[in-house]
Amino acid sequence: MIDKFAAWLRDSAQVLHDNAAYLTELDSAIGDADHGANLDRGFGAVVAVLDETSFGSVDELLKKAGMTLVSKVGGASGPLYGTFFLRFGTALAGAELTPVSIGEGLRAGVGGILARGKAELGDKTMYDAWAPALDAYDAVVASGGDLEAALTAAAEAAAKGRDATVPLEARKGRASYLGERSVGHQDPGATSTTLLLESAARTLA
Amino acid sequence: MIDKFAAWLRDSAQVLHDNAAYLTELDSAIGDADHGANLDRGFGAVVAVLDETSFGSVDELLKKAGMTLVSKVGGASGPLYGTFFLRFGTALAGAELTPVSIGEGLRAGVGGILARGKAELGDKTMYDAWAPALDAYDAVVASGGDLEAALTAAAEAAAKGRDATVPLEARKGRASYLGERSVGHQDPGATSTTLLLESAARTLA
Amino acid sequence: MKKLINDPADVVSEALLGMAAAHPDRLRVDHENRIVYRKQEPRPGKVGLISGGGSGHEPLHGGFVGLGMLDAACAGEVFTSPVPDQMMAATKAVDAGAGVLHIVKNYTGDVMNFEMAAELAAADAGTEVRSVVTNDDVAVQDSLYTAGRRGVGVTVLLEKIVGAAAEEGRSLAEVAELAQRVNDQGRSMGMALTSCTVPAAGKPTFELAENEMEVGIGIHGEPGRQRLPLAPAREVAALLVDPVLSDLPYGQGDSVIAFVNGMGGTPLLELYLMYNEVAQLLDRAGITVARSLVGNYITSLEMAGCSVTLLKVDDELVRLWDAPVNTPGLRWGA
Amino acid sequence: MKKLINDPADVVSEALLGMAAAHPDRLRVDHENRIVYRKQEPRPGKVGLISGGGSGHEPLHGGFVGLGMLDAACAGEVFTSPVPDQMMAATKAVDAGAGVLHIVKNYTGDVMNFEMAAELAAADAGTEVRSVVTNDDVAVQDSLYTAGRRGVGVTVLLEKIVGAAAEEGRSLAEVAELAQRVNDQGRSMGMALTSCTVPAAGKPTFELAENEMEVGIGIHGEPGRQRLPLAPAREVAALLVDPVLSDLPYGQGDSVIAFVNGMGGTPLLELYLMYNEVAQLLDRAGITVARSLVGNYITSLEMAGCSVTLLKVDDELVRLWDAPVNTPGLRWGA
Ligand SMILES: Nc1ncnc2c1ncn2[C@@H]1O[C@H](COP(=O)(O)OP(=O)(O)O)[C@@H](O)[C@H]1O
Ligand SMILES: Nc1ncnc2c1ncn2[C@@H]1O[C@H](COP(=O)(O)OP(=O)(O)O)[C@@H](O)[C@H]1O
Ligand SMILES: [Mg+2]
Ligand SMILES: [Mg+2]
Ligand SMILES: [Mg+2]
Ligand SMILES: [Mg+2]
Repeated sequence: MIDKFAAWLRDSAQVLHDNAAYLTELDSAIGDADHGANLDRGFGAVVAVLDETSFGSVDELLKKAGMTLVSKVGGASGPLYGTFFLRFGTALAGAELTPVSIGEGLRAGVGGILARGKAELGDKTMYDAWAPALDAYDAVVASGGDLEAALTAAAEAAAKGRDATVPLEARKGRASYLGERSVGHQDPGATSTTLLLESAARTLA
Repeated sequence: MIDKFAAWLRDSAQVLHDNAAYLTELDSAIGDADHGANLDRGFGAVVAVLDETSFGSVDELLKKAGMTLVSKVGGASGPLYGTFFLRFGTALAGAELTPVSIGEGLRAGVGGILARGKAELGDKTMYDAWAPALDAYDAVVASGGDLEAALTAAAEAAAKGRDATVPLEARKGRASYLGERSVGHQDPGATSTTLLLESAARTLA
Repeated sequence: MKKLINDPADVVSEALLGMAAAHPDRLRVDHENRIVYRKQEPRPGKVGLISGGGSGHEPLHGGFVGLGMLDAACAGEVFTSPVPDQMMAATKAVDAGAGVLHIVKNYTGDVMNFEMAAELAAADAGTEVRSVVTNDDVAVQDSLYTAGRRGVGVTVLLEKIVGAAAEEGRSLAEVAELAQRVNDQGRSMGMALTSCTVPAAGKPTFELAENEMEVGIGIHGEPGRQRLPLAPAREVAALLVDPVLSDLPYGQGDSVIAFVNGMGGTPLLELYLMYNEVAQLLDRAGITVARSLVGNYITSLEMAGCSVTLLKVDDELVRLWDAPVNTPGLRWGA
Repeated sequence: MKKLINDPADVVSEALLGMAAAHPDRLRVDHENRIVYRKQEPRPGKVGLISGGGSGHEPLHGGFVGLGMLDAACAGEVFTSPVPDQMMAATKAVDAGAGVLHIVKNYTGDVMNFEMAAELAAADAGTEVRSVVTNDDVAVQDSLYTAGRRGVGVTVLLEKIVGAAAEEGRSLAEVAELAQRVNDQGRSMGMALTSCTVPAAGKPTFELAENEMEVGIGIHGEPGRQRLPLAPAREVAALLVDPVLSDLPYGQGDSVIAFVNGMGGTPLLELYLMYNEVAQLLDRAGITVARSLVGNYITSLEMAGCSVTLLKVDDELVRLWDAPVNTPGLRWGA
């Protein structure tokens, strides 16, 4: 399973690299034009760590990824994604890796995003992608679906949540400074969250 | 005759005002984009003086115009045109106003430009318009022509001198800093000199 | 993109090399952690002052390190807040036994990264850390449900005034209380004539037509609250001063420090011209200018535009403002 | 044209109003004659130092009026030298019995207007006037038959160093001799990424494509000697430093003041990055940097770009450089 998690992080790094200009473009409209560069730098550093270190457990791997993001990204997305992976890893420590435990881990990670960012649903942040994704994931698992099905459902729900950020007026993050002018633009963080979950659906199951 | 000289200065002011953007455009290419604004400001001030003061003699009028230009224009063209009118006026003091004395006055004025600016023929300055203009003027007067004919010939010669500045490499003034890149551009000062002489041909005779 | 840079990825680290080379007598730079320190070790018993934020706002913050101002500044990537490791390292290094104040501009990223650093520093070294979060930008509506107002121009004035208080040997509690008071008494508003270009992005963050301006901008190239037709300086000054004055806490008879700040691409000639307009508006409002500051102090790369900051002051704040300061960006009396 | 101005015709006078309002403790402005004076009357027996030139180069010259630098500065229209009346009035006002030095940048207009003023002042009030004409720009070929080299960055360093010497009470002959020596030992070279826009002209003086730069520019938006493809900072630094070093009078083992100047629209971040490149080139050439200066000191409105000035110094020049100075644009030790 470690290999799959490592593959997820590597695939995410590639996808974020390929989409860096797009994410920065989205961040130009309602932010400060760095979201793509931030994540590219951070996940690039995660890949470098993966190249150098071998990990004994998934939780170690995720915690290290989280610490690396905290140390390398900065901005809003650094502490948010960093905390996500730290708490995701912490929640998995000692646990058997099942669709349920992974779901609990994801929820713990998103709990970290909430604790740090204090966003609510509809604030036009990455949480607007995470929240429906978690619910969709849990629903699939509850009805007996496997990890791949759960992650696929999560990614699809995230994409819907991402699209739903477009008409919102931002209340958190840098886009909130724009007030009404933030309406009509897609949130960069919700977009990168969707990319991460799409990558998970491809690589983790 | 005072009225004619005043009319010349007023007409020049109008012509320079109308051509200010053009002169500045020429000065943009090989200078600092202010020749039109400089002369417009200076001759505008001369007109204001004419409106306020009545003069007892042409030499007083010209000296006052020169002093006004010196005080209001700045840059290279301020001292040059200012000195021109100062010396032109000084040369006419006490003299009867004839085509010959006016020619001597013009030459004295241009002597002032040379004394201040130390330009030589072909340096790509206003002197390249003045020098042929003086010669053409004198030639017409020597062959018995009247003031109007002399000034018309002077203006035509100035225009030729102005056009001849285009292929020159500047050696004086701001254009000289460009070296070879000054080639192919018409000198702004030679252009304004031509405008002044064309105005004289229209108003002074 | 037209910039005097090599690789966009190296802009911040190479600029820090330049700062270190240009100020060897006064500054020491930890290039690995991207921290600008005073050359001299912290004086025992002095409260340490650190700040930091994204790069691209120079001289803020690194240019305000030195006697009478900051002890250290952490430089993030362009417009990206620094990471907790940097603030932690700086906090430990400048702790001279009296604790450390973090001066944080109110942006989600800055606040979160500084918060993590403070938690870690407290746990790790037992350093007492207090924070002040500046939020003086009246362009942003304040509300419990939003990220609140941005920290902008007041940050500069606060670093100076609080720096002087720390130099006097005041306690962390006193310094933090003063910092909060300065923040609460200051308000700012900014505008842009042009966008800036983040080096890694390679193109302008927003596009503005020849006859447009953005009013209510931040310092990260965020678009403003409003796009308006270009207006004369006189009207621009009113657009900036009026919302500042109508917000708390200025009134007839008050004294202020009046600060006209350039966003980086506006020449000093225009900033002085703007200061003339601002001074006239203040005069008409019955407000006394105790001190003024005109220039490029908290910038947005090459953005053209300006901001106006007013800080209500009493004799004590003026005295602290006047105290000696010796930094690359602000210097007097030393 | 995007500028923080009202009527283009009023830019200079309104900016002077702003300067006067912003620095009431230190400066006095004669608005009619457009002269910036020190607040205090000249000290009897001190040589008076005046300079001036077109506006648009701020803080040069008005921002360099004050203790340890100029006694007065005459402001012309944007990029247009002031007129003799201004220099005459300033000369008379700052003559404290020891004579007056005119610091003139070598441009035909500046030289002629200052010359006329010196002639008039000498005739009129009997004031002894000496002049130094700065001509440090190596972009321009020097020759007996041309207008010669332009005065650029050295002017700033000269005003500081000679200002300190005048403050020490040296005679006019000594001060003039020192000024000449400083000029002779300094060289500069500049480049632009963008043009500037003269307010009265309303559009950029020259057009540059996204991938072009001008090398060997002056400070009045004059186009440069060469248009080259945009290059990384490292190559730009070499394009500026090499011609300076290959000109007289620098050599291995020499000490210099290294001055990286912004043209007005280039952020400090980039100027520090450029300084890093310049410092490395000097290091490789075996030249010691005794002092450095990085920032916007002699500008061309909002032009993006920079210039490099090197001034060869000995212990005396360094001591005069370090002496206290208190002006809006340059301040230390006071
Ligand atoms: N308080 C918050 N809670 C959750 N997500 C947030 C919050 N603030 C910002 N974000 C997310 O962070 C994204 C911006 O990240 P990034 O551009 O890297 O940081 P910064 O805004 O500091 O430049 C936003 O698009 C949004 O999704
Ligand atoms: N030494 C000189 N002798 C004669 N004319 C000169 C000299 N230097 C400059 N000029 C003239 O002055 C004109 C420029 O005037 P202007 O633009 O008003 O002044 P500046 O060059 O100071 O901006 C040039 O086009 C040239 O004709
Ligand atoms: Mg961002
Ligand atoms: Mg000109
Ligand atoms: Mg950011
Ligand atoms: Mg000029």
